[in-house]
This record gives sequence, C-alpha cells and structure tokens, in this order.
Amino acid sequence: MKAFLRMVLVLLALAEATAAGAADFATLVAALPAGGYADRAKVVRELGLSGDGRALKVLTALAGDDLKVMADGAVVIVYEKTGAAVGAVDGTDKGTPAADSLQRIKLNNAVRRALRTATGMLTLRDPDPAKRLSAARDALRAADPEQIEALDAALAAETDPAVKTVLAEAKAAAVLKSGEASEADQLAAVTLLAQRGDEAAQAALAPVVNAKDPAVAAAVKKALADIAEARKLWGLAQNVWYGLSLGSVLLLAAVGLAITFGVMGVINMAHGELVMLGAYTTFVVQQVIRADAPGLFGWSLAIAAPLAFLVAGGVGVAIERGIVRHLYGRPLETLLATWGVSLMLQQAVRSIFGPDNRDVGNPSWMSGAFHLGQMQVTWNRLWILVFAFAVFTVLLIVLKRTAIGLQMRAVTQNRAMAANMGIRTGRVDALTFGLGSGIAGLAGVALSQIDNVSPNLGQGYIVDSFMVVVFGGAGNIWGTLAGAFTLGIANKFLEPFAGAVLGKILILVGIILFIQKRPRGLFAVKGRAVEA
Amino acid sequence: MGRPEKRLIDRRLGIFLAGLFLLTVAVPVGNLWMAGQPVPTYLVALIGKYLCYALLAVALDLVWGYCGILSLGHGAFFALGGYAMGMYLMREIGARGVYANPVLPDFMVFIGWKELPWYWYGFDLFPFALLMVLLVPGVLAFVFGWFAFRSRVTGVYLSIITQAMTYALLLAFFRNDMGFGGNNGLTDFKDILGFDLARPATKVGLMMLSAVALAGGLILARWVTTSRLGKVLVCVRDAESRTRFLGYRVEHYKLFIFTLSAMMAGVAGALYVPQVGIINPSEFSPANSIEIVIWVALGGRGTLVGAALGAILVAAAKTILTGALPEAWLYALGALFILVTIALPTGVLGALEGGIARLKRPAPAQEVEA
Amino acid sequence: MKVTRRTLLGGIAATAAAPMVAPRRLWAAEDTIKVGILHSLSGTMAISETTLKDVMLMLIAEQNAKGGVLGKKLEPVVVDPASNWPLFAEKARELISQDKCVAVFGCWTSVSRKSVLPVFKELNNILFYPVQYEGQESERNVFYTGAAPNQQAIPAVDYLMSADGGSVKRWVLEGTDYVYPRTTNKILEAYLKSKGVAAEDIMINYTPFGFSDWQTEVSKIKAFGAAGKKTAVVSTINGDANVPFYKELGNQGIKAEDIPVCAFSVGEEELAGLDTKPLVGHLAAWNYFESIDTPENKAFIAAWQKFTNNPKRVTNDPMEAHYIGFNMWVKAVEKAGTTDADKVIDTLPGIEAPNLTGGMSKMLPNHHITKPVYIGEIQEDGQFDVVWKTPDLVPGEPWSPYLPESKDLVSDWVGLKCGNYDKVKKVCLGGA
Amino acid sequence: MTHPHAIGGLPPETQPQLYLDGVSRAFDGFKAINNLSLVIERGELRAVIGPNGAGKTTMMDIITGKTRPDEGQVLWEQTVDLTKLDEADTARLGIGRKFQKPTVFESHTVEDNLALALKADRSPWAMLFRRAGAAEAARIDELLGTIRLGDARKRLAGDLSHGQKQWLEIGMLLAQDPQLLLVDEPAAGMTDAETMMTADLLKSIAGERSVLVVEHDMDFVRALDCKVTVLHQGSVLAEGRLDAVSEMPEVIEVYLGR
Repeated sequence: MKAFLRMVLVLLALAEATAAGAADFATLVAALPAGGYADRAKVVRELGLSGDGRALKVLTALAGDDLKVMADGAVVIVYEKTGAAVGAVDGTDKGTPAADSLQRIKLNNAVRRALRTATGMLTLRDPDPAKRLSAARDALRAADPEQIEALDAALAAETDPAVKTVLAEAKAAAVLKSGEASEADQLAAVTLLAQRGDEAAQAALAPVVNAKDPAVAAAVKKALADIAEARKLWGLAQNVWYGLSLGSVLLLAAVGLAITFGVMGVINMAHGELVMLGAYTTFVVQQVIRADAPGLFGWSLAIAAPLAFLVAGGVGVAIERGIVRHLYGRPLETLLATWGVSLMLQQAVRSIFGPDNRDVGNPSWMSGAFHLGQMQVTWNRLWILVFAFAVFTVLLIVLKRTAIGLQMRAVTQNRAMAANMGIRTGRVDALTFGLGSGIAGLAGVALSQIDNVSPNLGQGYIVDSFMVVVFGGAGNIWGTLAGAFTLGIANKFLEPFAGAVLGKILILVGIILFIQKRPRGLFAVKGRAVEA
Repeated sequence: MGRPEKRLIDRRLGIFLAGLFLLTVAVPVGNLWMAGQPVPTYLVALIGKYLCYALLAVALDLVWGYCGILSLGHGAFFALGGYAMGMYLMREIGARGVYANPVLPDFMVFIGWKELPWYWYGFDLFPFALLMVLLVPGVLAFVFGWFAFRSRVTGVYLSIITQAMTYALLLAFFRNDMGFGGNNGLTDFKDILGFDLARPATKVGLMMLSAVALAGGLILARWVTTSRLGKVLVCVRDAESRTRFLGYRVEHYKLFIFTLSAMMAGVAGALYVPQVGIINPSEFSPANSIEIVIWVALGGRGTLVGAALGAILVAAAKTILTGALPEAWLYALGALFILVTIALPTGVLGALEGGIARLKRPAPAQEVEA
Repeated sequence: MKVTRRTLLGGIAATAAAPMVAPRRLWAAEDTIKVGILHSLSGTMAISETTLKDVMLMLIAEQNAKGGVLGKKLEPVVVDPASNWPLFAEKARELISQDKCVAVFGCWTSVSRKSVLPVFKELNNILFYPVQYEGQESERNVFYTGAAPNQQAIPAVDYLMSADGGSVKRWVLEGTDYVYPRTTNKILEAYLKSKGVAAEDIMINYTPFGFSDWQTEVSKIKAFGAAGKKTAVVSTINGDANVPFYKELGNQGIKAEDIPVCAFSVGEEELAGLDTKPLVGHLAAWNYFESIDTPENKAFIAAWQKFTNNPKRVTNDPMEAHYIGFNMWVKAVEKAGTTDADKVIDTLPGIEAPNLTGGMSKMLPNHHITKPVYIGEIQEDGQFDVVWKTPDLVPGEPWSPYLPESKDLVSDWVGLKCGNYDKVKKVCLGGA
Repeated sequence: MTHPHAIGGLPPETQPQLYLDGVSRAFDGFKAINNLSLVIERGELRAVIGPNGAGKTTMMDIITGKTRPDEGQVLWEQTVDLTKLDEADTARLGIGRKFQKPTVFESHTVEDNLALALKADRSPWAMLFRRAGAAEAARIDELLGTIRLGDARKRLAGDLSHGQKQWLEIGMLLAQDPQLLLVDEPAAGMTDAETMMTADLLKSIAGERSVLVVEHDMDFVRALDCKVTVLHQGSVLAEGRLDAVSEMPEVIEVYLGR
C-alpha cells in the first residue's frame, strides 16, 4: 500500500513538475516560517493549489508539528521517533539536529483551516475512497472558487458514486460563492445543494442569499426555507434522542437508589458518593492501564465496570452493616447518618485524589458521532443508553428470576415472615443494599465519560435521582425507568423554548403538580393495601 | 417516652430561656461596657447567627416533630424571609450605592435596568418589609400546602416535593432576570432603620433581638403544641387516618402548622440577613434544608428546645472545626452525625436528660446498658 | 461499658482525623506577622481554590526562607469557608478580629468577594483578590490582582475579529447564569455592536451552575454556526460545567478550525481533567500561561512542583495573580515599614513587582494592576500555545467604558480618594 | 355543614339510616365490590360476615368516604350523598369507624384520647383556644366507666394492652356520639371473656345508635344475636338470622362449608 502510494506520488510529481515548476515549490516551503499566521495560511493555501505531490508530505508534517526550521534556516521534516531530519523540499538527509536548535513553525486556527483545505485539495485524487470523501467534504466546507478547476478534474476522474456526489456539491458551493457562472449553472448548483439538505448545505447557501442574480437569490431563499422545514422534523427526532440520552443518564443515576430507597426505604444521602466512587474506580483503572498496558485502553471501561460494582457495592455493604442496620424502623434517621457518610466519602476522595478534576479518557469507540439521516448521534451517548438498558435488564432478572432476588422481595414485603421461613434477613439486607450501591458504582463508570470526575460529582446527581424515583413511584423499578425517560424527554423538549434554566424550573414545578395528581408517583402500588 | 408536661413553660424550656436571658444580658455588657471587651464583636455576630438558626430549627421541629411533615424545603422559607429583609436593606442604601442611583439598587444599575420592578415597590418602608417577611413565606407555604395536603401527599413524596420547591426557587433566584441580584444576591447593606450595621451596638441590638425572637418563637411553639390543636397535630403524626375518622380535617391542621412554621422560618431569615450581611440563592440549596433537618434530629426531634440546641451545636461545631481543622473538618462533622444517630437515638437533649435522670436516681442494675 | 465505648469511638475519630490535620499555625511564637488565607477547601469551589491555598503557603514559606518581612516571620492562617458565602464573611471576620491577620489573600467567586467586602471595610483590613472578574467595583480595602474585563474579554474578542484570529463575524456568548458572565457578555455585546456586528449575529445563552447535559446547547451552537459566516463562541462557562461542555463539543465534532471556543475560565487546571486531543485549537485568554518561556516562570514552576511534591502539578493564571499580589504586599510593607492597613493601602499604588511572563506589573491607583494579555490555543498535552499577546502591559480598568452606567466613572484611591468618581458630575458617588 | 341532632327515641322502621344501591368498585380490574346493595335501619345492629377478600373493608371505606365507588348510590338518611364526602365529613355527619387493628393515639393519655374524640367544633382555630371544662370532664368520666378504663385515665394509650386499646377505641367512637358505628373485627385478639363483654357492649349501644359489625368469629356473631349479611365476591350472598343463613347451601359452599 505504502509503496503504491509513493509510486503514485512520484508519478504525480513528475507529471506536474514541468507545469508548476520545482522552484515555485521550494520558494513556497521556504516562505512557510516567515511572517505572521495570515501569511502562513496564504502559503499553505498556495501549496494546496500547487498540486505539487511533495506538498502533501510537507503539509502533513506541518499539521503534526514535525516541520521545523534548522539553525541555518533550512526547513526540515523531523521524524518524531528518531529525531532524524530530512530536507522538506528535496528529502536530503540533514542528520539528527539537537531538539532545542530547531525552531517550531507555529499554527493557529486560521493556518489549521488552510491546512485542512490544502490537504483536501491534494488528496482529492488519493487512491483511498475514504480519504477522497473526506477531502471532498473539506472542499464543500471551504467553498473556494479557486478550487473549481481542481474539483472539475477530480470529478472527471472519480468513480465512486458517493464521493462523486459530494464533489459535485462542493463544486456547486464554490460556483455559487464565485457568482460568476451562468444563471442556469447557479440554479443547478442551488438545486444540488438543496437536495443535500443538511447543515453543510445551509452553510454553503446562506452566504449567497443576496446573490446578484435575482432568480438565483430567490432560488437560494426557497432552498433555505425548504431545508429549514425539512430539518424541523429531524429536529424533533433529535430532541427525542437528546431526551432519551438524558433519560438514560437519569436512569443510571437513579436505579440504584430505586433499590436502596425505593425498595428498602433507606433515605441514602450517600448515593451520589457511591456514584462518585464508581467514577474514581474508572480513573484508577485507566491510570493503571496507561502505565502498564496501554494496549488495553479500549477495554478500560469493561474492566472498570465490574470493579466499580465491587468497590461501590462493598462500601454499600459496609454502610449497611455498620450504620443502616442499627436504624431500621427509623428511616428518617438514615438520612442523618448517610449524610454524615456522604461528607466523609467526599472528603476522603478529596484527600486521596485531590480536589480537582481527574482525567478519565474516552476509548475510541466512545468518541465521535455518526449521522442518522439529518440527526447526529454521539457514540458515547448511544453506548450509555445501551448500558443503562443492560443494567436495568440485569437488575430485573436478578430481582425476578434468582433466589436471592426472591429473598430480597420477601424480606422487604414481610420481614418477620421471611425470617420465620429461614431467610437470613440481615444477610439479605446487606446484599440488597450492596446491589443498589453497586449499581450506583456502575452509573459512575458511565458518568465518568460525560461529566467531571471530581469530589463533587455525586452532589450533582443526588437531588435528580430522588426526584426520578419519587416521580416514578418508590418501590417500583419500572416506575424509575418510566420516570427517568419522561423527565429526560420533557426536559429536552422544554430546553429549546424555555432555555436550560427555566426548563429545569418548569420540570420541577411539573413534578410538584404531578405529585398532587398522583400522590404516590407514576407507577403507584394501587389498592387498599397501601395505607394499611 | 415520658408523659408530656402540660405547663406552658416546663423545666426544660425554663432552663433554656434562663440561659438565653443570661446571654442577652452578658453579651452587651461584655461587648460594649466592660474594659478589655471579654466578648469580642466577632462573637456577637456569630451568636446572633446561631440564634437565627435555632429559631429556624424550632420552626422545622414544629412541623416535623409534632406533625410528622418532614420538610426538606424549609430553607426556602428562611431565604424568602431573608430576601424580604434584604430588599428593605437594599432600598435603605439609597443613593449611597456605587452608582449613586437613589432608587435602583447597584446590581440593577449594573445589569442596565432603568426602573424598579413592581415587586420591589414598598420595600423602602420598614413596616411593609416586616409584613412581607411574614407574608411571603406564609403565602408560599399556604399555597404549596393547600395543594399538597389536599391531595394527601405524605411521607417521602411530600419531602421530595418540598425539596423540588426549594430547588426550583434556587434556580429561579440564580437567574439575573429575576431582579434579585442573581448569584451575588443582595449585599453591601449600610444600615437598618438608620442604625449603622457596622457599629457594634447595632450588632448587639440585632443579636438581642434574635434572642427575643427565639424566646418568643419557643414560647409560641410551646403554646401551640400544648394546646388542643397541638394534641391533634400529634394525632396526625401518629395516626393520620384515625384522626380523619374522628372528623378532623387533617389538611387544615397541616396547613395551619406548615404556614405558621414557614412564617417563623421567615422571621429567622429576616434576622439572619442583617447580621451576616448577605442573602443569596445558595440559601435555597437543598443541602441547606437537609442541614436544618440534621440540626433537629441531632438535638432531639419533637422537643423544641432540643431543636434549638441542635442548631447551635452544629453551627458552633462548624465554626470551630472549619477554623481548627480546615482540611479534615468534614470527617469530624460526618462522624458526629453518624455517632449521634446510632448512639443517641433521642438526640442530644434526650441523652442529656436521660443522663441527668440517671445521676439523680441511680438506676437499678438491670437497666444499665450492656 | 458505656464509658469504654465512648472512649473507643472518640479514639477512632481522633486517630482517623489526626494524620489528615494540617497544623493551622506553623509558628506558635507571638512575634510573627499573620497572613490570612481565605480559600474554600471543601464544597463546589474547592476544585479551584485549594490550589491557591497551596500557592500561598509556598510563597509565605519562600518569603520566610528569605528572612520574612520587617525582620519577622510570616505566619499563614488557613481557614475553610467551605464554598458557603455567608461563611466567607464569618471566616473573614475571624481571620481579622480573632487571628489578627494584617492582610488576607482569598476568594474566588464574585459572590464570596461581595460577601466579605463589608467585613474588610468595617474592620479596615486588606484583601488581595486573585481572579478575573466582571469589574464594576473598586474598593479601598481590596486589591484586584486578577484581570478586569479590559484585560481579558476585550482583547480576546479583538483577536478573534482580526485576520489572524479568523475574522469572526458571528458570535455566540455562552455563559453560566451568574453575574460575571452576565456582565462580561453585556460589555462584549456593547463592544461588538460598536464594532458593527449586527444583533442577529450575536447569540447569548445561559445555563445553570454545574450544567452537565450539553447536547441541546452544543447543537444550537452548531446550527447558529451554519449560517455561512465565520462563527466563534466566547465562553464564560464556570468551572464545573466546562468538562462536559468540551466533551460534548469534541463528540459532536465541532473543531476549532470551524467554530473556535474562546474561554475566560478555562486554564491549565481545568484541562488537567480532560483529554485535550479533540480540543486542539480552542482558545483561552489569560494574563499568564504555564507554557510561557521565561526564567521567572521556569523557576516558579520548579518551586511549585517541588513544594507540592508532584512533578505533574500545573500552574495557572490566578496563581500568578497571588504571586504578584503577595510580592507587592511584601514590598509595600517593607516600604511603609509597618503592616498597618492604612499605611499599606496608601503605599501599595505605584509598587511594582515582576510577573511571571517577563514584565513588571504595577499596582495602579484604582487598585488594579497592569498585566499583559495572552491568547493561547489548547495543545494536545493540555498546555496552551500562545498565538497572540498584547504588545504592552494593559492597565486594569474596573469601570467599563462600553456600559452606559459606568462610562463616566473612574477610580483613583490616590488623588481622588474615591473608587467611583463621576468624571462628568465631578463627584464621588455613594456615601461609603 | 349541619350536625345531626341528638337522638331521642327509636326512629320509624321505614326510614333507612344507610342505603347502598348497586355499588361497585374495582382495583386494577379486580372488582372488590360488585353491585352491592344494603340497607341499615335506624338503631339496627347488623353483622356482616364473609370470607377474606369478600369486600368487607372496601365497603366500609366507601361508606366513610375513604374510597369512591365507580358506580352506585350511597345515601345517608335518604338525603345525603356519601360518595361526595370524605372521612372527616362522614365522621361529622355521625358515622364512627373502628379499625380492625386497634388505632389509638399512643403518645396521648387515655383521657386525652377521649377528650379529642368528644363531639365539638373541630376547626384548628377552635382547637387552638379550647381548654378543658367541667362538662367535658364529666363526659369523660362517664365514658371511662362504660369502657372500664377508669383506672387508666392518666396512662399513655401506648402502654395499654391490646384488649384495652380495642375498648379505648370504642370509647372514642362513643365520644363522637355517632348515629352509626362501623366496627371492624372488634373481637380479634381478645380473650373469650373480653369477646363476650364486647358483644354485650355493642348490643347495648345498638338501639340508640345503629351498629354495623364486620366479624369472622362466629361465636361472637352468634352472641350479637342480630340480622346477618353474608358478603361474597363484593356482593350480598344472603341476608337473615344467623341460623337461617348458615343453612343456605350457597352460604355453606362459599364460606361455612370450608
């Protein structure tokens, strides 16, 4: 593959060297370090338009901070690993210069933007269709009239239909920007972009809404309106997705509480801190992996999850055996004691890990986003949703299908009877509390991917968690599921209209009013047995 | 549980009131008139603050201890009373603000408002502000309670919606658009009724006023709880259904005590603000309201005096520990909460009285705890 | 039995607490000068403020190694106001009247400063405030060593509008809903409009404290940026909410090349909790960056990492502010020959102390200092690369000329003896 | 709201005190009460029996306004629609209810329990200012005599034995001066002697007031010696004297026959 690439590059270089002139390329490279950022951006752009095959290598080195200036003013590419330098223009060996003798060629956003466009121009004819597609997208974003010629050439050579479409759209954007093509060409360009109908198309069309040609201007206006209209529906879907995603976070945070508070009736104010412990476990796991087995980083969350469950669950069992056990029948006093536990856990984490945020990385499969139609779905949110459902399902199975689950339900429904039947209620209590706490730890693993990992992590979720459990109806984990998603989606539908702050206030007022209507939550246990 | 005493001022309350009286005499003497100032001004403001917390705790004990309503939102009533007083104090600054605007408080000039919003009208008058100190928390409690109690929201559900209430208010008061100074709240007060807030005499006066308010609050609470109404409240706490079947409108009783308690909390807030010099939305934070519950539980629920004692103990512990163990005070406070719940189920007051009783009358051997 | 149990529990509590307890007073001797350190060590602000407590302890230790001040050792008095604003006032009073501190270094949030202000005025003491803030305040007892809006926000916007910064035409002002972002955005809005930016090209948005679900907000920014004009975000988002904000930016694929985010509250310390690879190129405006290559800065970083015994510990802008402020105070005390508050307050204006970026900062009569302004781009290693700086030090100006309320106000505690003097009416406003 | 007048003399036979017609109530699809009709005459003593889940407690909930029926009519004194009222309303009308599990105010004294139950203005404001009077004390003495708790006057209700609590609760009902007493399994957990005494007490109460007793204990029902209604699956299966009813084959099948 590499050999082939080099061959193509050499061929390209040979073909164009005669036309563009080798001297030109050398001058441009030599000009890179000079002047300010704006000058540098200009040189980069010209390098891109030069079509010189060697330019790609230089530009890639520049983007990677590997292009340096030697003490004698020569521009060299320095290989990161060996420190060996070669001439940027001709590839001559320059030895291994001392790192501090080299001067950096600094970048800023303007230069980086120019680099992206220029690299795109140079990879329009790359053999890898994926690279060509990304190059075409860059060209669409740039909408640069000076690229029309290159785009035409690429279009003629292109065989991949997907790439071809984007190339055509990129050309259309450039054509519109230049405003010099015939009316028919411009109108065709508008139609093409209107068909694309996404944010990129909007960005390409919006600047030419006041085009000189009135027919074009009208067409652009209409196209923009159409796109906006079509995107409205997608916007709705996007909101639902945001709501589901927020709901999944709420569910994860609350479902452990649905066990300790909803089922066992313990007002566990340390729940948030158990979530925090899960997040810190993830941090520790990643630290160890970073230090000892960097190859496993992709698995760090999978390794952290069971550990987080054990750590938080273990602390939970300790809290139950040490404190809560003495307080059954005095549920409100568990509030006082667990509040004390929460203060101590927070301070303990602060003493051990420091008060500031810890860096928990996202494995590559948790990063980035993909498009579903006009809707953008980020991977981390998707996986968190999947994880939330998985945790919920496993919990259901444990509660409904296993012996320990049966014992848990028996003890919470009738402690005395369960004890008479030979169930060791103390052990079951500890396990139930441990289960709820362990799930809080799992939530911490997920939350470490989207939120701060700091001693305050838990405080941010405790109030919301109680709201979800109570809104759904304490004692019913299905209620917690429904509650989490209802609140999540409602919140995300209110946010665009009311703003984030007012939206949240409205949700809280909504909960207060809802409880008036259903004083025992969404999924209340009905019947006359309740108040007996 | 001992038999409830019927006298308005029982021994427990009597001792506490006597202590309070000694304090109100000793502090001004020690601060203003004695050579060497054995009571520094710093301590005066601190005591005043504790007394306000104590009144707030008594207010919560009234609803939680006697009627079983665990409010996790009592900080909201306290803060509203505080804001009402703060609004008066802001108007009292007048043209002495940094922009010298005679009407608008600094923060309004600062965010570019041109005229006073209607809900700030009248707060330049002290009596109006006092009325609002009672009315605003009272009306909020009445409306909130009317809905909640009528719908028979009880137990944790009620607790959580009171928490939702204070959380919603927290977010609302954070908003600068609300016209209450946003996150910064109301601050930089100059004087109250013409008395310079920075003068020690004013501080002593406010502290004495707080003591009087606490004494008044305790006596009022004691009077209410020893009345027939107080007995019905305990009925509601212990057997709500039975109380209904006897023909009592439970929701009216709850509403009465909830509103009364909110107004007491409002008074506590109003006295608190001039003494600490600031009122801002963090007073609405759910954690603050939970802390009030902790004071009451720690002191002894359903004893009134215990609640006041609990508030003073925790606040004093915080003052001492944040200074003496700045890096570790949370461990100490957390451990204190855990130990008290497990070792002293009747609260500090219960343990204290139990201890005294044991001292007076040596317990038979079998009663000694194993 | 009862007694044993109680002693046992007490013993456990004592042993648990003992190793963690830092001695509050390092020297018990009477003949010391006490300096108060009023930074939250617990609660929501501990995340930012704990570092400042540590840097103060280091500076004081260094000064003592040099022989202290006026022949006496300095004694730091540390308290924890626990991110609780009324507690700030209480602790300030304790530091001044109980512990007899002659100056206090502390506070981070504006509300904590507002809370302690009356205390410092009443007890006539000195507060050094090290954090960038919204301005609109100049008090006799406070020395502001952080940036005023004209030392951070305005230069940052200037840079973004320049060709180097990308000639930004469309602006999102995204902030946490409290006074600093509100005021900064108000100043910026007025400033942008004065530069000919149309109202529809400015979007202002606020979110609550500790906001963590940024999906909708980020997609709103993306949509706003799809209007074909170069768009930038000016972020006054507060500490805690930044990590989820940047994570969401990275995941939704908003690159700095397309929509750069320029933040005023994100420094090295905040980046330490983030994977910065997707964030390369996003900006921050400060008066100091750890990456700035000067001998002073190198020495400072080395001393800091040695003091904290952590070779990875980063430095940031408010730390530099304390460094400057502390050195100014030391010089002023030595010049005045006393720690008496009135004398030190009168001596401080005009005092110069080196900053860590190679210049000399000067305390101005308005109690703000001169500082250089740097714009840095986030790098992969979590540091900032300076892409722009002001040619000279910028004098801090508390009263913004872009706000109608404050355009006529000046502060001068030397000549006019007034923090809010109306140039037009020629009076000192307010009665304080 | 009007308060019922004190009762004097036996009411005419034709005037039912309580009238239920076609009442139904379902919980989650399960019909706890199904087309139930029942008439209680003034001064009547009536026993309601039936197996567990027959709907006895739900019937009482409906009469006292705790539960709303899905359909059907519930009339008090032929005019007042009980389905529109709640517990406090029905209590003030003159319907007293005793729970299956004795429910007294455990942190109050026996005396206070009775005092709080006495018929009087129940508004918070009135209660705030009311103080004990001689008439009240006399009435309490009388009640204490009736329920044989004279010695326990100053004791906390929580310290009473199970049977004493049952009696105290009945005393509280009497203090309310109701026209109809709903009594849910009063004999549960009582000794034989206590059971018989309770039966005598209820019999003595009836006549002056109407009494509806739900009970499982057949000896107790027999001792009551009154008309019996058999409930089954939420509706009336049979009605009549206990001897007659217990010979009906359908009753034997569903209830007695087991």
